[in-house]
Amino acid sequence: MDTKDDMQSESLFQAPPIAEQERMIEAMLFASAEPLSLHQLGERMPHGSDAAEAMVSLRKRYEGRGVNVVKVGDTYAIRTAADLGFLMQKERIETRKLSRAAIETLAIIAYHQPVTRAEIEEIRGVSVSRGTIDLLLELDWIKLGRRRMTPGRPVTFTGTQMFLDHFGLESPRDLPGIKELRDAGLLDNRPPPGAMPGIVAASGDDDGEDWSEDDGDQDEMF
Amino acid sequence: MDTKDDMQSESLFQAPPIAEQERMIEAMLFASAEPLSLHQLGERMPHGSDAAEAMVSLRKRYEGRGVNVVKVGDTYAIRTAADLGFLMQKERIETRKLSRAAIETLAIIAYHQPVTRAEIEEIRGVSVSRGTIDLLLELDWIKLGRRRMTPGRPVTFTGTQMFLDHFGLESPRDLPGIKELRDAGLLDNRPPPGAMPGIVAASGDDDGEDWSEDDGDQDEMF
Amino acid sequence: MSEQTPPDSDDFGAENEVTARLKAEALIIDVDGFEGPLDLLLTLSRTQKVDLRKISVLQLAEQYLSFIERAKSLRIELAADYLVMAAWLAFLKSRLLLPPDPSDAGPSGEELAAHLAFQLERLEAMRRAAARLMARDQLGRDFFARGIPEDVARSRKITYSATVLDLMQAYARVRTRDDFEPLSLSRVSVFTMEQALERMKGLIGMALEWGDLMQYLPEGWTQDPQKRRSATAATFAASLELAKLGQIELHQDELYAPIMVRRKG
Repeated sequence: MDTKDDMQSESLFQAPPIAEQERMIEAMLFASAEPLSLHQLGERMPHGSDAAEAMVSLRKRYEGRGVNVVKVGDTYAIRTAADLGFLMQKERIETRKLSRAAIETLAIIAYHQPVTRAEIEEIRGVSVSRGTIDLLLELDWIKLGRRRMTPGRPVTFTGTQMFLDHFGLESPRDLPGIKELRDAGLLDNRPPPGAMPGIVAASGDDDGEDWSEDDGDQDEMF
Repeated sequence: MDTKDDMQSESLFQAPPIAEQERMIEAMLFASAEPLSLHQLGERMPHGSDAAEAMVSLRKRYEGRGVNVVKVGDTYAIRTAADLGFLMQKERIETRKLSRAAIETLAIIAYHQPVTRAEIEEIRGVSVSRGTIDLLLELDWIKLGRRRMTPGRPVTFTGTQMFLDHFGLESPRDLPGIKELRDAGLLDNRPPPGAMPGIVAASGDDDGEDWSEDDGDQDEMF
Repeated sequence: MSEQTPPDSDDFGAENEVTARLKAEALIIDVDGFEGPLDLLLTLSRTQKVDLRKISVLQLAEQYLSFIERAKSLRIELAADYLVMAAWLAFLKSRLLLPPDPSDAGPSGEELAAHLAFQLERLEAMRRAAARLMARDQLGRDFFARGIPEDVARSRKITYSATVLDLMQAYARVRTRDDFEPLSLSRVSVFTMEQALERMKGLIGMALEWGDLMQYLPEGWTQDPQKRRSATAATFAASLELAKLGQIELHQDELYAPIMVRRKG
């Protein structure tokens, strides 16, 4: 391993030409099945390299080709062009068909993230069945977010990078129709006026009840 | 789907442009789990396509790039350019699953930190091997905490920042409680006997004691 | 979902009634197909064929209530939340129809109706969003990752991986194990009959006069309810045993009166 001094002195005169850097990130992206961040790429390149700059020209190079460089969150990956999917019958991974509840729960988490279980239930009007969250966690499409600082301090759920990668999204902002939904106020967390007992799914409100001592205060919801 | 006749008559005048064919073999070579022969490629392409011709231009396109199209016997594959092999050096990472003992020990430390070895053993009901603790220390997922001010002044273990990073958690408090685990279907839905005060995802400050209250309390059965 | 009674012609009317009933039953039988009352309300609201923002909540409430009525008359089991919703909609309906009571501080009927309309619109919007999401090109179905990822190097580094799910499952496993520990009763608060017999044999020699059996409870076993119960049962059983052996006499004035003991002979 280099010492810090070595790295610094080296970087003063030794960065490879940008075309060469582009080749490097090309090789690394091709080799990896997982998306890689600029940081991860840069770490493996000679000192003084600029992965970001090389990425710009690489992405341009693959525009319109059979494979493209796609951005996933703040990472990059090479993926086949979607219009050529028909050639890949053999590679197709048969995925378990998701239940309607799982699909809706996933969509609600994606569009409303971070969102608590009680909020999901409020939106769907039914309790989230056992195993639905489990399945989405297992698929690595959702993960735990921060706890909500409200009574009961419920855990929240957010989408993952795997989710973005799977659906070919650069960021959650690119979810279809999200801007219209937000503008229409449909992503607001609008509390019900007074009591609406029938609509809030009865379970779930007491999320986290047993793990924290600072609640016992779910009455606020009623 | 077209019938055979349709395809054939179509093929008389409808082969895609060669640039399009090149895109196709590019995508197939990229996505395939094994090298492909011209015959295999041609079979998947629209009739009238000429995989051999498309291959010539694709190989030319990748000359001098970070990855090349190489011939292996009579099949083709995309491979990292030989001079960039050094980039792949760090890549060879063998991922192993943690043993059951290690993951359970880690889980107990995460949920009950700070916690002593004797307490871990009491919760797991079996002794914790030295190697397990060492591995977790080596991975930098746990560290030594304060000594417990009880006879023998045993050391305690707590989770680390690396641990939070690896599991994508903002804080140990974001771990779900027993009730949430149950709701997610991770626990049998049977209610536990009595309260389970030990579930508090502890916090780092000195409340490591709270778990010990949840036993020896079966008197309520009378 | 038309409520009109058929025209008067007998034959025709009867036939029409049958089709109408079959239609209603078809919807009702499908009650399992709905994901709760909100889903049912959304389905009903579609029959109004208007923008959800312009929906008549009053009309919707009536549709829902008549749906529930029909389900009841057909003796179809409805989950509790359907009935809770029915009660709530009946309440909402009365709020919408009656002039507001100035002394009532709660939300107005209009506010409640507006929120219900919002919920329906939001659910509908999330359904559409879910459909659009699933219609997107998906990894492994429409576009693909590298089929042969290359991990070439010689240097081997072992990393251990575990997911948060592994962690949670491990913890759940440990805790569940706790739950199903074999049952063992704590002996601390159990006074055995052998102990009671021993104790009474020692004391009975002095019992020339009738005395309350409860006096024979051991010290320290009379305060704690669990302990007292155990000691009472054991002492009573011991007294029966001693009576059988002819060593003592037992006597009780009436039901629930103190049990009196004295030495025999």
